[in-house]
Amino acid sequence: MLEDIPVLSILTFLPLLGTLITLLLPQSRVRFIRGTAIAFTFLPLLLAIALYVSYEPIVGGGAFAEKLTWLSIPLNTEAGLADKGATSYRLLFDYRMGVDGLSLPLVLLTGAVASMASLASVYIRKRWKLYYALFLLLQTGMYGVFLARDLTLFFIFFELTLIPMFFLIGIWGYFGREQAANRFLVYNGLGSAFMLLAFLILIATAGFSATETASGTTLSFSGSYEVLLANLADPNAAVNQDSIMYLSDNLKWTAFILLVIAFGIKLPIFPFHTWMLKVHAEAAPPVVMIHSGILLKMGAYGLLRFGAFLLPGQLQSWAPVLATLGVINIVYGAILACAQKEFKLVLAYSSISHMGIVLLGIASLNEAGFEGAVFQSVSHGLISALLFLIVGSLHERAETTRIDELGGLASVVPFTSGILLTAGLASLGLPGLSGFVGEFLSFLGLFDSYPWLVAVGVLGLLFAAVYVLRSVLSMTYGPLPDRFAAIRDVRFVEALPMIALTALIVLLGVYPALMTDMMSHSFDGLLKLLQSKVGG
Amino acid sequence: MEKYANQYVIVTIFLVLGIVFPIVVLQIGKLLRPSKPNTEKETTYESGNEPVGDSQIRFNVRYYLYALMFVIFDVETVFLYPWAVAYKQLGLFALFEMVVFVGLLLVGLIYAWRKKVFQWNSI
Amino acid sequence: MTMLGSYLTLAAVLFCLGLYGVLTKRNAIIVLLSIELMLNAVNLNLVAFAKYGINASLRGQVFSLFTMTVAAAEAAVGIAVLISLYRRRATVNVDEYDELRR
Amino acid sequence: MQRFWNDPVSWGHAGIYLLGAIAILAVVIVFVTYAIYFERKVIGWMQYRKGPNRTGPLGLLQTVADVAKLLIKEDTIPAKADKALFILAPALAFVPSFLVLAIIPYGLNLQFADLNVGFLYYVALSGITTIAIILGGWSSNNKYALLGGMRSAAQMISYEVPLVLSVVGIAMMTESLNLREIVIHQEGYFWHWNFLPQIIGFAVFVVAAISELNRTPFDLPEAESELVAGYHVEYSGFRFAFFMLTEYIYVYAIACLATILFLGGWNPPAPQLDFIPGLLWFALKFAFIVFFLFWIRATLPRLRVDQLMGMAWKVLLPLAILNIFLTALGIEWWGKGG
Amino acid sequence: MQALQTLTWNDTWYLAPEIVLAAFTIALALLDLSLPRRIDRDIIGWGAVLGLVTAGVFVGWHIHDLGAWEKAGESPFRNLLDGSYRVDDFGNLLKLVFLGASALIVLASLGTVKKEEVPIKGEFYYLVLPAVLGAMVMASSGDLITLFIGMELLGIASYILVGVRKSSGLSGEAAFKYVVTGGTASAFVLYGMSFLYGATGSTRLSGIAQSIGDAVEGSKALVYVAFFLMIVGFALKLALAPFHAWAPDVYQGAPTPVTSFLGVVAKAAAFAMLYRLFVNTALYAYADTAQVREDLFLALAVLAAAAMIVGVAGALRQQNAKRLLALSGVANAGILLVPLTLDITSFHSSLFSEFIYYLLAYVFMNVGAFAVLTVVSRETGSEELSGFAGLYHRAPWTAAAMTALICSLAGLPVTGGFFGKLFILFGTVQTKQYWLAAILLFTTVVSYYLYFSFIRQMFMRSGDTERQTKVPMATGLVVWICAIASVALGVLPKPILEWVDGLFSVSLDFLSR
Repeated sequence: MLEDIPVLSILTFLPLLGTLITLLLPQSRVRFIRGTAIAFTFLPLLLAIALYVSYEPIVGGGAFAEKLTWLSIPLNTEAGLADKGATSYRLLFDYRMGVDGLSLPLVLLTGAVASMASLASVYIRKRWKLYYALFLLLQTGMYGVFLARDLTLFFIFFELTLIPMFFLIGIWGYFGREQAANRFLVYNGLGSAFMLLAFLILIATAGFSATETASGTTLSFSGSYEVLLANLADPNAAVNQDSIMYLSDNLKWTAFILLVIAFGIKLPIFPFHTWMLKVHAEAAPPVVMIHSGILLKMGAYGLLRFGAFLLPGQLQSWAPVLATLGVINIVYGAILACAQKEFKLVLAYSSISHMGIVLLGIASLNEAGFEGAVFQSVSHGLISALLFLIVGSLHERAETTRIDELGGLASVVPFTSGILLTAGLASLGLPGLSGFVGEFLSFLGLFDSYPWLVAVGVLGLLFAAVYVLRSVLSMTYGPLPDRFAAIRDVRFVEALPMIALTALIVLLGVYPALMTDMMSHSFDGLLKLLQSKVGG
Repeated sequence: MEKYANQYVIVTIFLVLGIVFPIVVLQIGKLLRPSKPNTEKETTYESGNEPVGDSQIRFNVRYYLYALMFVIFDVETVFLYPWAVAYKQLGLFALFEMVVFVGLLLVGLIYAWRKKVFQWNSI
Repeated sequence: MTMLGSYLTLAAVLFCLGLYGVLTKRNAIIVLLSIELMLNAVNLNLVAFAKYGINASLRGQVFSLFTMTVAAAEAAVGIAVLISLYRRRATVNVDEYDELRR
Repeated sequence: MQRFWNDPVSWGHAGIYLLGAIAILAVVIVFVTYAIYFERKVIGWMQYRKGPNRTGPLGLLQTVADVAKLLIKEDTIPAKADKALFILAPALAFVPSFLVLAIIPYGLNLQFADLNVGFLYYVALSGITTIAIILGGWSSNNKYALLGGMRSAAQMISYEVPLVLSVVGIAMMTESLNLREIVIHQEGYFWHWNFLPQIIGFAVFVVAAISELNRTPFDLPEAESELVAGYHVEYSGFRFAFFMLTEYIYVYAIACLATILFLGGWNPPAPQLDFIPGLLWFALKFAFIVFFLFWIRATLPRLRVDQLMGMAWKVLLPLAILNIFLTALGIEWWGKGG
Repeated sequence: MQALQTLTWNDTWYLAPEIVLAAFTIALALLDLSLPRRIDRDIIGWGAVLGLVTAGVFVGWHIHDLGAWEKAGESPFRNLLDGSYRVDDFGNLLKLVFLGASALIVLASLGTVKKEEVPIKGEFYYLVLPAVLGAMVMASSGDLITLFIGMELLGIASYILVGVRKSSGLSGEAAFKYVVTGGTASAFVLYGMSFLYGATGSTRLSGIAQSIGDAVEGSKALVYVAFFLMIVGFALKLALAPFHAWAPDVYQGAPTPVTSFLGVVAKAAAFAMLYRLFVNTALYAYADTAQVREDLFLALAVLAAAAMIVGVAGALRQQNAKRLLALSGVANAGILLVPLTLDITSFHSSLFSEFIYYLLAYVFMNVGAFAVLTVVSRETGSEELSGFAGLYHRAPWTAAAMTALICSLAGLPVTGGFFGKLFILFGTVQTKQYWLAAILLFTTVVSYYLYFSFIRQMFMRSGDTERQTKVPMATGLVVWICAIASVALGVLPKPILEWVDGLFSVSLDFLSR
């Protein structure tokens, strides 16, 4: 049933419709606006679940793929294409959407986290209309990023997340919100610039194709993912140096490094992480839920999608470097997390640490590693969303989230404390919760490739136990400062997302096959390529 | 070619003579005339009054405006003369073109007129 | 061709003098005059090329007529602007035209 | 001089030219001397008085005596004056006035330099005198002089525009700016002379020319009643004489020019009369113009300064432009031949 | 010596847009002079808009005719006056841009230009027309002399426009600075032209194109000197770094609509002239000239890069919105210059499409942004960035439109600015000018910070007043036209590019005689 309708486009553009409707509603009808926004957040989630149900790993995403020629830009033909027998010479930007085992988990994650964040938006106190409009717009961008199958389209969606996020951080954040928004913008803009350059290099070389039609030969440059994939994997292309398709090794390297930097900033990889701390500390809780829960994962996704799939050779050569960076992330994040007094910053550094694990998974170059990377992304997305939901809830009541100021919360807000403890345990990777599975798969994968790195990496996990337990326990137990005595436990509207997220974490922890099953086969092609490279 | 060379030789001779003549005459005059300067003689003449202040004052901006007008219309003739000399070969369309050209300048004249550039209301 | 060379040299010297004037002189009127000097250098160039250049033709002279005209118009506007500015500032020293720099 | 034109340049020729130039200088000086005399006589006659009649027979030596007086008069330079410019100004005024004489054709074969751009040459050089007058006014450091100089400059540049434009019609009819060719073009009966077909141009030319000369009724720059003597208040002795000399040389030049441009130059009023030498015809017409200038001076009162400037821009300039287009239409109407 | 080819009655049809503009200028000037003082001069403004639109209609007509001729197998251009004026698609397309942009600017200024600010409003309106006329002449000249005349017509008219706020010392100062730099730039361009004439013996672009090969063989130095002098001149005109120092001053001092005119039309016209001079002279046609061409284009590329970097870097520190936009204009001029510097190879010859598309986007975003600026500065009396503070509360719709314009300026998808930059980038990558692409991208990212400072002010700060901002009808219309066009160019760039590609061709418009 889903095959017959452009389900991916509907999924992507439903929130945009929501934005438009929200904008048309009168400013005073807050409840109405909020209801619309929540509805248009949940609808895509339902669609995503339906997609998940009807997704068959063997078939892959082919069933849902959508293809439409969006822009077919004519290029001037006069300067000498006549000898190539071309009748038409164009630059194609297709509208191509597709889903596979790599993107589907992230789409689901997006749906889940965005829905919960929409519920958690009760913390927003001003300018609801604009807030919800932007919030919905952001979702379109995020779905688009995970579903786009054209380089330009991907880039457009990627940038589309930038603008609403800038507003969301800059308007509704805490005191340092503007600075945080600026940093977010410039760093991510820089990343997208690197990405665009890499994309253009790929399009202008490997994107070249000639198609015979009835009216003659059409020469075209295309940003289509499939075309690129085919051209780059074509061994003949590399041999024939005269061909326009020929991508010299130098260019490949340039493109790959550009991509690593681009997605490394988003992920973030160690030296590029500063902007993300600021955002975590200064943005409003629902915004951080989205940011930490989904946006960071776009880095991992992009690295896998474009770095690994399109340029496997370069990935292979660079795997040790990536793995080392991953370990540095883990250890650096964990150590600094131990030293933080602000709970939001603890979480921020722990995110850096966890993203290191993703990087390790990618660098391991085997199925377990790749799956681990994706699984870790999803799991961390859920966990950090939950944690920031709690942060929001606490901040609402105690007006601080500093560890040294809080204490003994278990006695006044037992429900929140319980959830906090669970989330903390999930974060440090307790078996039975989702965090464990991701870490386990990643390390398992890496063990095959670089066993000695695993040893260092696991050391980082020990730190995780230290900082999680230190902060969570000192907040929930111990003496309760007097001024917090009067605070009340969560309302229903807050409890609902907390419970839902916790349930998901537990579910994935005990039944990881929910996710790993759909990922199988998605990496087949890539692995085959990698093996042939290793063999040859 | 020779003709032109001769013309300019003549003009040059006139120039030289024009410069030499005043010099010579003034030198002769110097020999003839008395020279007994005193401060009375050398004061600036203001109809017998004691001169007040400096005379090299800034003068009315109006003079500049006339200078500007002059520049515009004098330059117009740069185009008028070649046109006039060649007019018989150019034909009626050239007349039309010149009407347009001069018309544009006349607009300028009318502009200046309306903006009271030509109204002289002080020294 | 030595004739051409000397004309071009003279023009270059004039042009550089004009440029020097534009860049260094403080009196606004001298700045405007320097621009005229540069344009006159161009005229000299054009006329020299029209006479001694390859394909010697009247084009260069015609060009220089246009240059003169336009230079006059430009000078007229320049002076007009300067007059209006002088009314406000009572100075022609370009160093004092600095209200815009902040 | 014509017969030397096509010879190669040589020192010998240059010597001949020099002699010619000195001759013309002498002629002009004599002209100026007696023009002044003539002017005083004419005005005196018109005002029922005698004019100069003591020095020499009929007062003929009056001007000579004046000049001699100027020559031996003490030459004071005001202490506050800008000396260099003060000394330069009279000479600068004189040089171009003399230079314009180089191109005037007195007869078919009596001309020094024959330039293709004859009229433009005249206009260009006479413009330099304006600078000299401003210089004189400015360097004297005298309020009257400055005002006179500025007025003079404004007046001269204002009237230069109609003056130049009034001749365009002739250029269109003749297809040349060469003064000789302009005269040759007017051959035939007197109604072939330009003053009839170019009657508007002629009128504009005469008015503008009088004004260019700074003569009454346009002598605002040296208006005795307002500015004492205008730009040359501070000049005395022979420096003053040079300003006067310049003014009268321009009278001479303008009279020649009017003759050439509008009155057919050396052409007789009817071809039958060509047994009388062209030079004589030229002299007659020239003398008439000079007389006319003096006549005007004696008759008309001085204009007010605002009327003066208004006249140039609001009356003469439109008229001159009108004349151009009437000429163009006339040429279209009566054919290219005429 | 060729026979003299004079203008004929026939040619007036091809010159119709120019003639219309000239006629409207005269008519409006006379109208302005004859109307009594008390009548509001907005009527002159409407007249100017009408004139611009009429001229635009004629240009459109010509485009249509040229297209019909091309179909019929005739050459799709007309040479007037022995090739010194040329009606072709290159010129026509640019003319449309000039006319459209000017019409928008005049429209936006109707109602916002106050009498106290510009005491001679009528003049302000009708002086735009000759300036545009100059720009049009520049776009369609085939001769150095005509090019120069066009340049000066535009230049002189804009000197006056800059100084039209007679009561303001700032305006006068800006005008004087503009006169001096403009005059110097003209002198440089002319000096270069004189050498080009000397080297090739012709002032016709076609004549130059024929003999430039020999000229390079004969005296390479002369050709180099010619082109480099012209490059310096144009760099000054276009305010490319390091010759940009005058731009912020002049832009700040000029009345805002004029600033917008200078930023858009004057710049575009200079580019048109650059194309005529550098591409029409057929440096491509000879093997001898390859070296010269490479050197020249490298020099231009370096200038473009410098302009992008310096423009953005300089703008970062600005607190005055006009100066900021001026410096952003410097950076944008650098971007617009990039396509010109790209080689024409067998895979890349769409330099003009890239140029004109970004130009179009630039027109809309710049005119729109300046229109918003006039509204804001009229309300708050300040041209500082802080004047935008809280605009979202005062005029939410205007703020929204401004956001779209800002996105286009910053080059964020999906706007015209984004696609414009994307095409230019693609061109650079196709011709393997990676360094240029990298600089373009890098400066674009830094400029995010710059342009988002408007957004920060509008949405994240609160202004002094909560009073609703009044947006005059005409200005509001322009703002919205620009905002919508900016977005539309991003969503559907195809029709325009197809159209341009169908009309324009390198060989017919630039290289054939």
